[in-house]
Parts: sequence; C-alpha cells; structure tokens
Amino acid sequence: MRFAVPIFPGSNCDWDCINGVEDVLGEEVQPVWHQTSNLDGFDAVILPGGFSYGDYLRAGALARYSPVMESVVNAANEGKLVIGICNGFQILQEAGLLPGALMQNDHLQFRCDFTTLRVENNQTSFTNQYKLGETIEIPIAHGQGNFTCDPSTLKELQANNQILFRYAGTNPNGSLDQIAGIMNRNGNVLGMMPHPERAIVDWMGSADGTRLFTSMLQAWKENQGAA
Amino acid sequence: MLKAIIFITLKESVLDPQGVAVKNSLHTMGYQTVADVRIGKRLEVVLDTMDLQKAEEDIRIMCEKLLSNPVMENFTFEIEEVDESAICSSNLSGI
Amino acid sequence: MLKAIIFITLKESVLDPQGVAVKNSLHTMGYQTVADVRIGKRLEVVLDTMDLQKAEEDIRIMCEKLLSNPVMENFTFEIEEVDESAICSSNLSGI
Amino acid sequence: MLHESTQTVAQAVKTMANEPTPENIRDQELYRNMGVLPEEYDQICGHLGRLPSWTEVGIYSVMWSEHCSYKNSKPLLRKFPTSGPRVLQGPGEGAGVIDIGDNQAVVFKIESHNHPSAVEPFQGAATGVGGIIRDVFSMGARPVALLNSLRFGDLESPHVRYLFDHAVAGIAHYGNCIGIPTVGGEVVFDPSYEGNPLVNAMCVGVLEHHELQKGVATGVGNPIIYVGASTGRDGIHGATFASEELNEESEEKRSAVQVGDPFVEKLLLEACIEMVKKEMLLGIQDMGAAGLTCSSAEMAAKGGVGLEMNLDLVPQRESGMTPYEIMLSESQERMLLVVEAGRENEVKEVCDRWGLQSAVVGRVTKGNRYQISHQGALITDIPVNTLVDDAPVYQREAKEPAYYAEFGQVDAYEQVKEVDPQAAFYKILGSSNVASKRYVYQQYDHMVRTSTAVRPGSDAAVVVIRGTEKALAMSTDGNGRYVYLDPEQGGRIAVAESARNVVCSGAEPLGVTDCLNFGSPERPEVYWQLSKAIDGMSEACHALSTPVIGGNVSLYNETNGQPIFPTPVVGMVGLIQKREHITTQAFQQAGDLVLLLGDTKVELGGSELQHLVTGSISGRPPVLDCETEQTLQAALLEAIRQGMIQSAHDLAEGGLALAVAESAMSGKCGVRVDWKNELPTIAALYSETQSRVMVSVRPEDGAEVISFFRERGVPIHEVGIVTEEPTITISYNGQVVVSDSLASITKLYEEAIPCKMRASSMN
Ligand SMILES: Nc1ncnc2c1ncn2[C@@H]1O[C@H](COP(=O)(O)OP(=O)(O)O)[C@@H](O)[C@H]1O
Ligand SMILES: [Mg+2]
Repeated sequence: MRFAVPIFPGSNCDWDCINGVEDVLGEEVQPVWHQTSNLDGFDAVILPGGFSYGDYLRAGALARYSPVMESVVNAANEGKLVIGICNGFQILQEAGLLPGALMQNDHLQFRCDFTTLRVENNQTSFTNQYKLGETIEIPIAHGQGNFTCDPSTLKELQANNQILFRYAGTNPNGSLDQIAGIMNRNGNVLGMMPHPERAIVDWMGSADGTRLFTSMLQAWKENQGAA
Repeated sequence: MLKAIIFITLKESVLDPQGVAVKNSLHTMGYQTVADVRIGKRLEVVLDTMDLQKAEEDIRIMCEKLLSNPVMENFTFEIEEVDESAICSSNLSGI
Repeated sequence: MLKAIIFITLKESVLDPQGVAVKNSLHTMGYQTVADVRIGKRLEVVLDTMDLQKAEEDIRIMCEKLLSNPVMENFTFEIEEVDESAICSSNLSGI
Repeated sequence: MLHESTQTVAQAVKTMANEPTPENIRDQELYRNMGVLPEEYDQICGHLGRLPSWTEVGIYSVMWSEHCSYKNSKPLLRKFPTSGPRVLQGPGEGAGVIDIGDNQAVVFKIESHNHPSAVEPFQGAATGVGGIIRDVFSMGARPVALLNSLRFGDLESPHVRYLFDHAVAGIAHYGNCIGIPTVGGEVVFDPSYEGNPLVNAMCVGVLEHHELQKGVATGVGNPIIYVGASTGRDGIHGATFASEELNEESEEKRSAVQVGDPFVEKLLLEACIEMVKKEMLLGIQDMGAAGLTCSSAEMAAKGGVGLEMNLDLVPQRESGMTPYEIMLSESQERMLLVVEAGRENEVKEVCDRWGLQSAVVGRVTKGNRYQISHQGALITDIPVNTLVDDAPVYQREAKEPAYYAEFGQVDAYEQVKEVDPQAAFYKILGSSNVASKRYVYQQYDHMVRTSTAVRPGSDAAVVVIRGTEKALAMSTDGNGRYVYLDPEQGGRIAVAESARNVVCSGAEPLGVTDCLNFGSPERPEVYWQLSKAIDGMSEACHALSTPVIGGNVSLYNETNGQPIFPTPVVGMVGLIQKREHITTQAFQQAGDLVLLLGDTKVELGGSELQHLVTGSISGRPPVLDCETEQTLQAALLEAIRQGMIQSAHDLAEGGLALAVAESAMSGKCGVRVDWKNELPTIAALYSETQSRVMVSVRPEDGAEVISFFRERGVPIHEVGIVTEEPTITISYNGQVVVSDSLASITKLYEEAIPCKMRASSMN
C-alpha cells in the first residue's frame, strides 16, 4: 500500500505521519510537495496536521488552493482513502470534501492534551480494527477544533453513521454533539481533530492510534482482494 | 438600545503577517492586481441604554482598555440607534 | 487604485465564543449595559486597477472562494478609489 | 561594487538629509538619547579618527549596549566554567553545543525577552521564542524542544493576569505554529515582578557533528546573503531598550515592539536546514538583537575580515526607510549567510522553493573596514573590530545590601511554627506557585514531532532521539526568593535543582545555559547580588561537572526604581542512555515503598510556607552543600540505571508534603505516609531543605535499595507506601496531618490557577 503525505508550507505533523505509517505498517509512504498536482500511484492520502500557511485567515483556508488539493479531490472522488488529521481535517472541510466547519475552541485557547474518544462506528475503512463503543486515548492539539454545522447536516451525519469518533470525556473544544471525527457519505474520506500518529507506542502515552492505520491497510487489502 | 460598530486596524508600520499570507494566496489564485491586504477587526457592541454621550465615553474606554491593543492598533467607532428586535439573539445568554 | 473594504461577520445562527467572552469581560469591568458583542473581520484589499466593475466581480469571488467561509460567515464590501500614497506601504513586498 | 579597502583611517561619510550632523551630535550630546555615554562617545571618535555620523553612533550604541556587549557583566561571567571534554562549542556563538555520542550533539540556549513582553506581552513573548529558535538552527541544528521560564506579579492584579495570559498565548502561538514542542518550564508569581515580568525562552536542538555551523564571514569576495522576512521599522533600538529600566517613558518607545511571523520562521528553518545538509554555508547568523548591524559586524569581526554592504539591496517592507532604520531594525525571521562566491544561485533556488525572499546584500572584503552604502553614498565606515572587541567594559562597585545582615538575625521557623500543619498543606497546594501549571502547558503543543516521552508535569521533560536508544532530559529552574535572601546559596541551588530534576528523570546532566535576570548593575547592591549569584552558580557547575555553554544577561529589570528579585534561571540538559531509564515523578504501583533520600533540616527562609503565612520572605534560604548534592545525584542516577527506581521526585517548593501529593496525583495512586523523626511537624513536612529526592521502589527491592544508598553515603528514610485506595494520608510521628481523597486534592491543585484567571484581565 502506498501512502502520500502532502506537505504544505507550515505543515508540521508531516513527518510524524510519515514515521507513523512506517513504524506501524512498514508500508511505503512518501512526502508530496504542495505544488505537485499528481497523486497517481498512491493508494491513500494523509493530510497532516500543523499550521499550513500559518493558519492565517482561517485554518486550512489558504492550503485549500494549493495545487496538490486538486489531486486530493480527485483521489477522493476515485474512492481512494483520504484522511485529514487536525489541520488536514480543516483543509478537507475548506475543500468541500467534508461538511461543517471547525471554529475556534469555545474556551478560546489552544488545547493540547490526551482525550478519550468513543468509537461510534467500526464498520469503516478507518475503524475496522476497533470495537464498537470502545474508548481510546488519543491526543489533541488545536485552537480551532470546535465542530459546527447546520442542524440538517448534523441529522444526516447521525443518520448515515458518519460520526466515527466522539469525545467521551469532557468536551475539549465545544464541538457540536461531541464530534471528534467524521467521514464522508462514501466512507473513504475521514477528518478528525485528534492525532492518531501521536499514539502509536506506549512511551507516547498510548498506542491506541495504531489501529487506525492497520484498519486502513486491512480495508485496502480487502478492496484489492475484491477487485 | 445603541449599537457601536468598532473597527480595529493595525497601525501602519506594524507587520501584518496574515495580510501578507492572504495576499500571496490571492496572487496564486490569479489575482495579480492585488497590491496589498491588511486585516483588522469589526466589532458590534450593543448597549442597553439610550444615553448617547455616555455610550461614546464608555465605548472609547472599552476600546482603550480591552478591545484594542494600543501598542499595535488603532480604533474608530460609530454608534447607531437600534431597536431591540434588531439584535442578534444568539449570544444573549452567557457561556 | 481601488480599495475594497470587506466586512466578514459570523452568521446570526452561529455562536460567537469570542464575542461572549468579551461581553463577560466587559461586564466584569463594570459595563453592565453591554447586551451583546459580535466579532468579525475587516479586510482592506488594494487593487492595482481602475476598473470598478471588474474589481467588484473579483472581490465578490475572492470573498466567496477564500475570504469568507459560507458555512459560518457572511460578507459585505464597499470599494473606494484611493491614490497611491494612501496605501499603507508596510506590506508592499512579498513575504 | 566590489572594491578592496585596506585603508586604516575611516573615510568621511555622508550625513542623510533629515539627520543631525556629526557636529550637532557632538555639541548637543545627542548620543545620550541612544544610551551612549560621553566617555563612550569620545572612544568612538578615537576609533574613527573623526566625528561619527548619526547612523554610526546608532551602530555603536547597539553594539555596545549591555544586551550585545555584556559590558557590565563580562568580568563576572568569566568565572563560569565553560569547558569540558564533551563541549564542542562554548559561549560565543548562537548557542552552545555538547557531544552526546554517535557523532551527534545537542545544542541549547536560553534568552530573555522581558522588556518587550512587559510592553506587549503576546508579541514580546512570541518573538522571544522565535529569536531563540533561530539561535539554535543557525548552529545547524534541528530544534527539538522548547522551554520557558516565566515570572509575573501577583495574579490578584488584572494587569498581571493580562500579562500572564497574553505572554503564555504568545509563546503558544509561536511554538505551536512552527511545530516545535514546548515541553517544560516554570512559572512563578511574586509581587517583585509586578511591573517587570520575566519571559525567558529556551530551545534545544540536535545535530550531527559535521553539520555544526558558525557565525563567521570568510573568503574575500564571498557574498553576504540576506534571507527571510523584509525589513521594516519595527523594533528599532530593541537592544538598547532591553538594556534600560522600564519607566513611564517606555510607553513612548512602543514602536520598538516587533511582530512575529512563525509561519515565515518555519520556512526559514526548513530552508536553512536544507542548506546545512547540502553543505552550502560558510557562515550563518541570525538577525536578532540589533538586527543587520550585529549579525554582520560579528560575522566580520570573527572572521578577521571587513565587509561592505549596500542597503539598497536589503528587502524592505516600508518605503523611505533611512540607513539608520535599516541597520537597526529588529524585524523578525531574518538570517544572514555567507557562501562561496558562485553559489548564490543555489541559495536562491532553495529559498525560492520555500517561498522565501533572499538577496545578495554585500561582500566580504580584505582588511577590517565595515562599510555600508546607501543610494550610492558611503554612510558608514568603521573598523569592525572596534564594534565587537573594543566595547567598553565596566567594573561596577559591589556593596552588600543592608537587608542581608538584618536577615541573618531572622528565624523563619519562629514565624511559622504556630501554623496548623493541615491548613498549611491546603494553603500551599492552592498557591499559584505550587499548584498545577496545566493552565499554561495545555496551551502548548508539547507532543508535536512525536518524540516527547515525558510531558510537562514531571520534574524534567524527556524527548527521545529517533533512531537511537538515547533521550534528552531538560529542565529550567531558578528561585528568585532564595537568591534575594542569599545570592550565593540561591545561585548554587538554581544549578543543583535543575541538575537534580534532570537526574530524577534518569539522565546525566550535561551542561547549563543560563539567563541572568537582575536589576540595574549600576546599583552596587544589585551588582553584589549578580556577582555572588555567579559565584554560587559557578561553584555548583564545577561540582556537578556541568559547564555553562551559553546564556544571556538581562539587566535593568526594574520598575520605577525597584529592582526585581535577582533571578538567575538555569536551563539544564541531560542525556539518558537508554529509553528504559526514563523515570518520572509518578507513583507506579500500589504496594511500592516510598523512600526519602537526604536529610531534612529546619529550613524555612524564603519558603512557600513563609511567604503564604507572612506575606513576605526573610531569613536565610536553605543551604546547599555541593558535595552532598553530587553524592546524591550520582547515587540516584546509578540506581535508576540499575532499574531499582520506580519513580523519583525532587523535593522543592512546599517540601515533603507537596512532593508526596504530586507523585500521587501524577500516578493517579493513593499514598500513605507515616514518618517518624525528631523535627517539629511544620519543618518535617514543609522545610525546603535541598539535596532531597523522594523515590518509590518495588517492595521486594526495598532492602537492597536502602543498603545501596547507605553504602554510597546517602541518608535514606522509609516514609510510606503507595496504595490502591485513592487517598492521600500523611501522618507524622503517629499524628494524621492530611487525609483526603486523591480526587479532592487533585481538584484543588488543578483548579487554583484557572480559578484566579476567570476574573477579567486588562491591558
Ligand atoms: N511555563 C511553563 N511551560 C511549560 N511547562 C511548564 C511551565 N511551567 C511549569 N511547567 C511544567 O510544570 C511542571 C511543574 O513545574 P515546577 O513546579 O516548576 O517543577 P519543579 O519544581 O519540579 O521544577 C514541570 O513539568 C514543568 O515543566
Ligand atoms: Mg523540581
């Protein structure tokens, strides 16, 4: 399985994601400069966290117009697995691949901490290695992770089981419906504020993030087998 | 009720990194004519009073002490009369 | 040259946590009459053109595509004529 | 523009239209406005062989400011031990460098941004972080961690809350955005910092030996290349500003505030590291204090060459800037490079790809002339070594302050002995100085780069080095109260405590970077404090084999004539050989034995308890014996490496009682302490005696651990046991002093600062 990790000016979790894929899966993973507009040959894309373009204007807004985003949109439309973590989630929303918006945290501060998440759907390409309702420890680090959307969008997300992760403890940012991560209708694009790549070895404080990566590999293999 | 519309802008010689980044993005998007971008704030403060003079005084002090940072920013404001129903209701309750 | 002054405000239905926090601070400071605070942005975009109609079109698209987020924000703008010297020079060159 | 200048007498230079003439400057003593003294002005005239122009006086004034030249502190700083077998670079470059084996080295430095933060806390603190990061990557290192040491007045004041909140937010903004984890630090609140907060930022980086860079210009004809953000009018005279006391007039100097752009710094960082990896650079130096002036002059002086620059080539953000403004601007996120002639395009190619500006602005010349031109005219011609090497040095007068003798008569224990020990516990637990600093560090991304093995909240932070078994432990410490009461003891304690923190995490202390935050050296009492503190620090550094490899001096920390507590801050970095040695303060397992290393004395001068009870401090601080400390640290490190220790926590503010509570809270375990001793209860539980560490060990290892420490001459006492039941019970000589649920104690500890911050703050 080949992973692409686009790097925007200001991305700073790019290498964490690359190391994560290598350490957990040992699969091929490549950094892709934001000016590249071709992602053919990759099976999955990880939009990393950080502060693309300094998070100026709105987090993710300026990155959305980087050339690489066109091919990310194409990859998503082709059904490839795309995951946006933290800033990557914000970019996916700005690009219209995921609904809603991430506003400033309700307490107005940046927040870095471990959070407890509940896995709300384990029948997906990103969560098939988790148990339904399982709680996992994954860190957050963001100033704008307060998920919001209009009531009809929320209903749809709930009805279609698109909410994959909710904050199970205290809501760390004011997110609507405790939402920590959502998937698109097709099930191949995930956006989440918590950082699974920061929870892959015990000394990091948790290894619960590993199974997100192994889930993706599993889904891809099944898909290969089916094809 | 009175509503103050307050504009807070960066002082001229203060760097506006955000403005620079937005300008560069607009260029990348093809808007080469964009010569400059500066980003400031616009605040609406609704006051439950009809005393215009007092309101002006209060708003000025609020701007100086809390709403703007006199080291880096300038402010201007205008005050208008509004009726109750015009006020956005979504923030009326506290956190 | 033309200068667009753009105002970006949160939609009414969207809670403005910063506005609420500022309102609470103003209360603590003794300004009990403050009934509501909403915080938005004010952008100045200077365009190196004199074509008003084109400028209006461009600015509208910039607002729709980049400067505002339609999920949570509204925008309005006005365009005025400025002479070169009126432009804040501090951001003239690139990064 | 290249011409060889070998003449030794300065040429007459042009005076700009709106500037005072050299004669005006002399006759009206205008140099005084820039902080240049009459005798210094005379020296400048002597160096030039003529009257200096306005720009030239400006250049001398910043180069000879305390911030750049250390003219008041140099003779004292010579006392620090600065060398050692592993030191690859001592003081004098952007940051010091220490070998950590496998051809790798650690680079670190601490720096103050106190005065800018007093005037504009958010940007002041943010640009402090930006500056220290540049110091580290200009050495060729990849920054891997940030720390910060903060001092503010009492949180009761709305303005202090504003300063605190905004400074922390500024640090968070810069570090989070650039993607370097902020893993540790300290925050102390004391009225002495009310008008003059301290914001010290530390950065730690890692490099391969061959990547080590220097700030030096070499090779006649080689280009000087400017990289990074454009130059604006911000921060002009920041270096001088940093060397003055704060007073009402500081308000007027607000133009000196710089705005940081961490996004551009991230690009600059990546571009510079790429150039280092590609071995493109001969010299690199960051434009920090005194901007283009300091970086270019220091590089030339160090290389024993001259240089010429054309200011028209300098990227400028504002129109109509004068040479004075361009030379003295402290715009952020800029770097100066020297490369071999012919490689200009390679630099440009890298910078372009990162979206960064770059420009060749000058050349290295033969001789020693520092020649600057602007719009076709020569506007500065100075023998460059006179800027760097000939800065004046002042031997100030030192005088023991009257309070010192008076405090010798004070018995701190007498002041607090009647306090109810239980009430004291809760009071200390909820004091802003002791209570949890989560409010601060949860705003910092402390996990980015996925190498943080010990997050904030333990004695030292630990960052692993990917691809190796090694890890780095780091801590900052400095107790201004102790230093005020006795600068020599306080200086020793600052070094010893930071080393102890690092040892508690399983590391061998490697070296020190220090930031000396003091009042005006022109006050004999302050100079005495400075001198004595340095004596104490030096002694401890010798004893613990931790050389000082770099640091920063911040003097004139006063408001309206009132100096702050003398506050040397020590940044310590240690090396952990194997990941399995990493140890934290958290209790691990119910049933583990709790042991206290070191003897406790009645030492309450300058203690948290004394301050809480009396509202001030007096008497003598705890005594630090270097030999005892060294013995303790060596034994503890050996025990950790042998796998005998489950947790280790240094005893500091609040003494034994607080250490017990902190280890329990960190480990989410209960604890039952039942200790018997001759000391009175208050002293036993709250004394801040040094050279003590609380460890926990597996019950089956207890006997072995006890004899291990006894054999090595370290006193050891069994004081308690870790429990399943989530309760903290502290009994002393059979009397229960504290017995409460872990949850309610944790709540008090965690809520103390957030609770105070809920009130409003005002600028
Ligand atoms: N300004 C700060 N930034 C980051 N971490 C901090 C800061 N202040 C305190 N901390 C963290 O909180 C913990 C407790 O700090 P402190 O009480 O000063 O520890 P100690 O007394 O052991 O030196 C440490 O892990 C420290 O790194
Ligand atoms: Mg400690």
